[in-house]
Amino acid sequence: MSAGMEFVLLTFMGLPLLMVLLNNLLKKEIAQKICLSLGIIAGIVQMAAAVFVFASLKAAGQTEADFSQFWDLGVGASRFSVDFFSLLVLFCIGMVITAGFLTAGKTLGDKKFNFTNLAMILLLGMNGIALVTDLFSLYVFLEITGVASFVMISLNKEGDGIEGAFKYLVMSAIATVFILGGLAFLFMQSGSLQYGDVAAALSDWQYAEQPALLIAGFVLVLVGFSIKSGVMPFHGWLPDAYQSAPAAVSVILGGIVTKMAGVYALLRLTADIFVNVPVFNQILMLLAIVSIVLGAVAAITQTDFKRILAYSSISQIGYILLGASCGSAVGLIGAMLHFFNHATFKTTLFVNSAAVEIATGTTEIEKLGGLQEKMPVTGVSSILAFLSTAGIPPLAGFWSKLLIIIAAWQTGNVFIAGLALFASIFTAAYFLRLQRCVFFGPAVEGLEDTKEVTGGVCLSSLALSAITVGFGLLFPALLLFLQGQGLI
Amino acid sequence: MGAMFGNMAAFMTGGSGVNLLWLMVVLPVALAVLAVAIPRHAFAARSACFLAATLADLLLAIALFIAKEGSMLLRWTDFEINLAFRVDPFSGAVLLALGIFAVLVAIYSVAFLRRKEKYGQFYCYYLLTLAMANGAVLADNLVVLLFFWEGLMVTLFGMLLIGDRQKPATAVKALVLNGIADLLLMLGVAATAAHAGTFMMEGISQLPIEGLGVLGFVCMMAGAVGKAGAMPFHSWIPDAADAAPLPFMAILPAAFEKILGIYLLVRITFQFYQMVPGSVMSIVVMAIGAITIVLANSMALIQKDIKRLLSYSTISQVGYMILGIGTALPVGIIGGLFHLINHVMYKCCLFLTAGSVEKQTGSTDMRYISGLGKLMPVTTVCFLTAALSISGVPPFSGFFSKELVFDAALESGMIFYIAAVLGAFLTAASFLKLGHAAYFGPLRLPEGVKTEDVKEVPGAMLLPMGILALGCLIFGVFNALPLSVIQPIAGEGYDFSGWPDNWTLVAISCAVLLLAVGNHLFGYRRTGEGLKAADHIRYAPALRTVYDCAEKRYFDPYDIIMQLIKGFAWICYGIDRAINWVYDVFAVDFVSGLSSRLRLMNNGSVGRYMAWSFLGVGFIVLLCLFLV
Amino acid sequence: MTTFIIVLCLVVMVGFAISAAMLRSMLKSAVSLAAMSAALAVILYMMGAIWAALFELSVCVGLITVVFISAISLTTPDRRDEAHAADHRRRFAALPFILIALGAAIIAVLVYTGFSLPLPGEEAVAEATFNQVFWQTRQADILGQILMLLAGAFAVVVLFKEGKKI
Amino acid sequence: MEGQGLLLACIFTPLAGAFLLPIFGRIHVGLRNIMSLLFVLTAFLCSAMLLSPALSQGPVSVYWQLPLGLSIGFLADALAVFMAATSSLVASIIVFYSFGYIERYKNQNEYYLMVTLFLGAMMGLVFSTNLICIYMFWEISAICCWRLIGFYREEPVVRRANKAFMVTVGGALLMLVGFIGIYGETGTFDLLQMQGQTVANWVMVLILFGILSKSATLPLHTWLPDAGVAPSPVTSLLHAAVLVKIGVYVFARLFLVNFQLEAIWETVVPWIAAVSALVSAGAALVENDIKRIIAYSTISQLAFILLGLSTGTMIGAAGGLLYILMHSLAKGGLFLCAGIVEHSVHTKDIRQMGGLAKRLPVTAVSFLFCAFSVMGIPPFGGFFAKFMVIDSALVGGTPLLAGTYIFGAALTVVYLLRVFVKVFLGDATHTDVKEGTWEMVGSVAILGVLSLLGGIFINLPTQLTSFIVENLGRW
Amino acid sequence: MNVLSIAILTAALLLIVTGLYMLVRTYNMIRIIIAVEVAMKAITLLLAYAGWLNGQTALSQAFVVTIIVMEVVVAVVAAGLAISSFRKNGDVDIRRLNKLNG
Repeated sequence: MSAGMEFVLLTFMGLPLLMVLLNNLLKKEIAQKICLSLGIIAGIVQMAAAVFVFASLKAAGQTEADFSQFWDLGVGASRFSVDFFSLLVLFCIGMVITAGFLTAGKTLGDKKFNFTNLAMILLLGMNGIALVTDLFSLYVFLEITGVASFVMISLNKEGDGIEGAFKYLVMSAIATVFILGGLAFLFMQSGSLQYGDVAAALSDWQYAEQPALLIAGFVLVLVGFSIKSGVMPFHGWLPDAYQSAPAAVSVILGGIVTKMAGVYALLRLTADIFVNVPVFNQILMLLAIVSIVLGAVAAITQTDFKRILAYSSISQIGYILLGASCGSAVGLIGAMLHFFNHATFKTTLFVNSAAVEIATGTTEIEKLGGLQEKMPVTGVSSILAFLSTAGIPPLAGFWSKLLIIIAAWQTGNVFIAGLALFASIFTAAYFLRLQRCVFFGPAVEGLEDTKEVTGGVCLSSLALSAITVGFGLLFPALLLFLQGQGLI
Repeated sequence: MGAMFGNMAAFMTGGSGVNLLWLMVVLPVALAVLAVAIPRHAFAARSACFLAATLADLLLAIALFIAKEGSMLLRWTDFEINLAFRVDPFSGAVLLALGIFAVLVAIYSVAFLRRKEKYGQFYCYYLLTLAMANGAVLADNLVVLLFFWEGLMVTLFGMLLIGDRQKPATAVKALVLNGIADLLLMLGVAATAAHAGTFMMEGISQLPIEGLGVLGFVCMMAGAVGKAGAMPFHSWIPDAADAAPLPFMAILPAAFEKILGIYLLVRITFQFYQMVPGSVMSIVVMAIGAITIVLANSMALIQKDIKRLLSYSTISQVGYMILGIGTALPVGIIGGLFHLINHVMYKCCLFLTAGSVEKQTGSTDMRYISGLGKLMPVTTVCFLTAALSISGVPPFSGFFSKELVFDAALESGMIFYIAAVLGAFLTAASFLKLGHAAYFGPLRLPEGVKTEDVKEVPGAMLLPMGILALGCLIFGVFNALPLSVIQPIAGEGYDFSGWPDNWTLVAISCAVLLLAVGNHLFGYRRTGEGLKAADHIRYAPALRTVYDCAEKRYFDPYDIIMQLIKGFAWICYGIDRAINWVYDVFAVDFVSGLSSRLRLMNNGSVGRYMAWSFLGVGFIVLLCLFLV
Repeated sequence: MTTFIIVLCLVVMVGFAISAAMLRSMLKSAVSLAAMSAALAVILYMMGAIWAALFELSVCVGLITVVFISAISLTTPDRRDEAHAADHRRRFAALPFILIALGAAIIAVLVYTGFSLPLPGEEAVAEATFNQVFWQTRQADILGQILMLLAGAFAVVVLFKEGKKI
Repeated sequence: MEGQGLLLACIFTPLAGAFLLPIFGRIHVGLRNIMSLLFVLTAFLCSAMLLSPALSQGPVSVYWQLPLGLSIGFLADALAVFMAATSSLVASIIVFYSFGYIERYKNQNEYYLMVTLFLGAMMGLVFSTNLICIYMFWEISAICCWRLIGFYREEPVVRRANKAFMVTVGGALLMLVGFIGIYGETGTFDLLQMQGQTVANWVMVLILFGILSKSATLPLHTWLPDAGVAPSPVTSLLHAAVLVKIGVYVFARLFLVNFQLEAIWETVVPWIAAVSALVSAGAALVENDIKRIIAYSTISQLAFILLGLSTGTMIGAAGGLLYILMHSLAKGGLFLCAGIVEHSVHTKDIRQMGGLAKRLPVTAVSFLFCAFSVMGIPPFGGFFAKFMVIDSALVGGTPLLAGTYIFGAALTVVYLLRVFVKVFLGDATHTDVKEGTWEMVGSVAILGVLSLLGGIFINLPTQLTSFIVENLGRW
Repeated sequence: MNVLSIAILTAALLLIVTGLYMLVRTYNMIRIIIAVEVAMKAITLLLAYAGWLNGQTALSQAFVVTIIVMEVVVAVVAAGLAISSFRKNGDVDIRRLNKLNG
């Protein structure tokens, strides 16, 4: 590992921490002014670092790299480690954080300072989730992410933020109980919570001394992470939290946080740990398909922009988990790509909702109308993002969905694959309804002088849309790359 | 590519240089386009062009008639759908007939249409009609036949629209009825081709009427009969009499359509299919003929407008031809064809006389015109000749052809003979009425028309009428002349020229004619008016209701068909709306209902959320116990 | 002896848990929780987890109880809470029965299936001390703890610092 | 091969060019219009120029292999070139017509973008040899269709646009499930690698859902009449040039070129289409909205196309393809005429129209020509197509089917006549009516004349269709 | 038969059930936090026991210590939310937290 790369690796955990310190050490007045720039820098640097590390790994022919943050560690330690997937995820995190900070400028007023602090902690928590290789450390960073997001949701104490945050907190606490309970049971059998050790302990779990404990362990872990990721029927908190969060926070929250806390973890579990536990995958697949269908159906009659997006998230999370639960390489790659795509398009949509909120002061779709002409950038980017969500080619969302469906089909779950694919029609349904009410339909009174939101919001919608389109168009190249890597 | 364009060039020039057969179609079309291209006010130039086209066509037809054979073939598409023309003695004769009538009516039209609007359109459609008719007769390929056959519909529609664009109902009626007939023909052609395995008419001969053949025969026959204007495809003709310019009536329903329809009927029954006398198909065809004769004549009897009366009479005469051909006996076929020639002549002549009356008085309604005989003597003479011919008075041509048909009908079944004789009676009665009312009796003219304005029509109009009237007489006295052309079609060794052999039948026919005269006199005595001479039949106890209904168009097949179609359409519309309901209402309600249920699940209470979660956990645990 | 003390403490824990649930007074619930923590500390001690026991005693019995009590004192002066408390017991009446039934069932199943987790022999016990393990292998957790405390601090800043209303 | 450049230009000129149009629109409106026409015309010219290599040297193709059985492949065989030329020709005329029609409305940039993109999607779909590519262009066309139908932005209009999107996308998704089913069997999405196989019945059902929804056949048809709320050039585009033809084209591509249709479907598909033909024809007789009537007519005529393509006979296949061409020309003309009428009298209810022939002579004649072509009356082009299609039913040995379609054809005559008569004949209801702009009138005249010429010089298109059919190598 | 294992597992399960029961049945935000704490006690117990079982006492102690820190912060944040809610609504009844629904 080259020295440069080692240094760059440290930025993932180091830079945000540095930003937090900077933010608090600077004079308050200065900090108020530049705090958002700090966040943006952190986000962009993180994206750059992810790309750099990826390039270095590729150049060195490695697929992963271990590192420790402060001091060298002993044997059996809980290290940080990056592989391609975590790099992808780190890139997503950087992207969404940047978008969130770009949105924050117009929405947060005097809360920017606290927002920056908390968002940096959140960033650290998420990076930690992406980097750790130990289930217990995973829990620790999960908790950090959780706490930071509770506070961020309730950042705006006048609104419904507290309610959303508290619901999230309660459900999250239950999830924690389940996860830790599961970890305890696993720990009893494996004696360690390193990914590799647990996987080894589970490799022949049916012949273990007490399989019941292992079963209890992975069921509890599964349930815990399902709650965290908001899969049906554990989804109750998710729309409330998304809806009540301040605009900028909901961008980050909806774009990446719950995905990191729940979905990424589940992906890791299926990919690295529960490889030999088909039951885990079967249950996950069932949850996934339920989420896909019901999440989309529930979104159809929602009346709040952000709530629609929340239910849409539930549905899309279902797709990611469906890919993961296939247990095949194609499925996993599909899930990872969908993870990335979902981060892109869902962030776009939340940025759009923020733009609408800034421009009109509401996210109630019944009160909106005909914004396409007044807010062309928002309108077009929301269409692109939604089409990507619905899996309309050639946008990015289609390809990852296709891989997932193919994987599900190839593993013999024909009916589930077909249903998952056809459920896109519900996605199309709520997409069309929202477009009709907000952008596409006739203009409503009172919104005549609405103007496009300029600056960061506009920039981030444009950039994210470009990613969605570009990723979709360049997907064949990606496929060739993956083939070159021998992954598919 | 090159080959394609080469083929196109060949296509446009008719293959190997200029071909007579090809010219029969292309020349009228080209001159039609030319006639329209000439400026509107240059009436003379346009008319000259028009007349030249018909004359050229006649010359070509004569040439072909003399040549008796010839063919050409142009690759049109694969699948044997090629532009194939062939002429044989039969079609040569038909072409000649078409050409003659085309010229005669053209001369008449030029005079008739002088100073009328839209005459250019009429010329154009007329020539196009001629081209299409020629093409249909020349066609040696079923699809080509169908092409020209259906093409006639367009010109028909156009001509009917010339009359009155504000009242397009007749044009629609004609197009719909003809369209249905032609679509049936399309089906018939397809079925016949599938049955025979080829589209080339040359290669289709004496197919048995079974399997697909039944469909092919029936549908093609329907097409032929429909074009000829027999029941039930007839009802547009009387309406057209009101709407279209009169030369149209003379040329299309009276002449071309009859010629074409019967031409095709003969082709079907004796070339394509093997129709045995006494077979089911034969009886069906005869039945159509007989019914048409009786019903159409009954309607003709009560008409009060010359053109309408002539129209119904036209329909009824088709019945004779179909009846004759339907017998499948040589005498019947020859009789039918002979009757066709005669009919075309006298009916053309009758329409032309009616046109003269209309031209001079502005009306053909017998309630307003009467006693024109003194004012228009030549016209009256022409009318009388033609009327005698159509009534079957010896020695006019109609008598001889009718006798042949009677002979064949009697041989095929008494009932058909009775129908034919009844038809003869009604024909005679209606023409007695027409002649009496319009040309004799006290002078009466429509309001605003002065007696001194009503005089004989110009020579250009009299000429065709005279020729046709003369023809009626000549073809009667010298009936060997037409029959020598017709008889070979039915086969070798037939000779029906001269006076009929069966004098009993002649006697009966003459008795029937006398009966008709007696009937007319009886009616005239009762009412004192020639026009109302048939009223005792019209208002006879049982017939009265039937006639009332008929006048209210309860029996108009078009109206019945349209009612049925409308009913069908509403059913379809209902089905369509039901399907639409599934999309617009059911699907939407179902999904939003489901969605609302799911929303109720999230009622905002965190306890509820937890409860759902725990239910989920319980479910997973159960599932796990089941799966492990 | 160890077994006896642990079982005794377990019974105490369950008992206090029930009381935390069923007592109408919030304050008493909080105190019950503290008592639970204390019993847990004893158990941890008996299991050889001395540092953990210490933390449990100091943080959970001490700090958390303080947090609870201050939170309770900040939020209780409301009459409606008493009204809610009225049906409190009714809502929790089923709890002891459920627990007894469930406990009996679990014990029965475990005994019936001969469930047993043997304690390791001396040789299997890892020699590493808490210090070594904690500082040498759990660096990520330590970083996490720091971050968590930071997050807590910011949370306090955001959530508590709103003196205008009070 | 030198044709590859042409092929790529044919596809990507409209696809990529579409996105430049809003930029041109900011510079100058006229420039944008001209460029839009230019892009579409480029597609037409390129496809016309591909005709010669496709006919003489065998198909031109561009191909990149991707993993997972995916590929990016474009193949210009005679069938594809025929379809491409047909749609781009009609689309060019429609774009030309739009110059006059659309100039008074808002959102013109989007309009031209979507129209051009629409055609680009059609070009892409026509030449694609990969199921996923076909699906991709299929969906792009659905998006364009959605935006274009909702062009007027009013609530009911947008609802109908949504309906169209939902139905077609729903069908397409089912079709994609079918495609994945094929993939499950063969391990590839590449059509070139699965020549001559049969598909399982359930896959067939799923694919039919897609095709029938796009080609608006019963019972997935009701979005098409509802789509009549769009501007007339758009409906014309949907009905004539692009959208509904996609379905039948894909049917031809899959089941004439690639897969072997199982015997049962040679009965089932024509019968579904027959019911569709009758029901929609009946509905057309009852409707009073001129565009809805013509839309129902499209549904009815699509059934004829499907009949031809599905009977498994050579003449049927050739007739079906010919029908696509003739119907495109004629139906395009009908809708454009309806657009002129609608612009002139500001209503779509035929009961409130009458006697327009005097005021709109060119439109009336063009309408009549196109109507005759749709009715299948010679010498207009529709006649041959209709005859061949019906003949195929008899060749296939199903006279009852042929009879049903003849009935459908008779209904066609009746309802189109009804429209013509009510709108153009009878008593004049409007006195201040003017013909449309010269672009509009010129466009309809071109289509009317093409309908006529198509019938007279039927040898050209039929030779092409026969060439296509003969080279399928199945008869 | 091992009394200790049975007793600890049973007690842990009972504690978790108690905590969850409390969570579902109570209307008081503070009591919800207490309920979470109760359940967390059980988790702590289980983790410690797991470490004891497989001889990884040191590791399990590290876990427990970390968990305790986490627990405290979560409790503080939860209390903060409860107090904020109290300031806003005047009580800590979660039945009032139902504005977000659907």
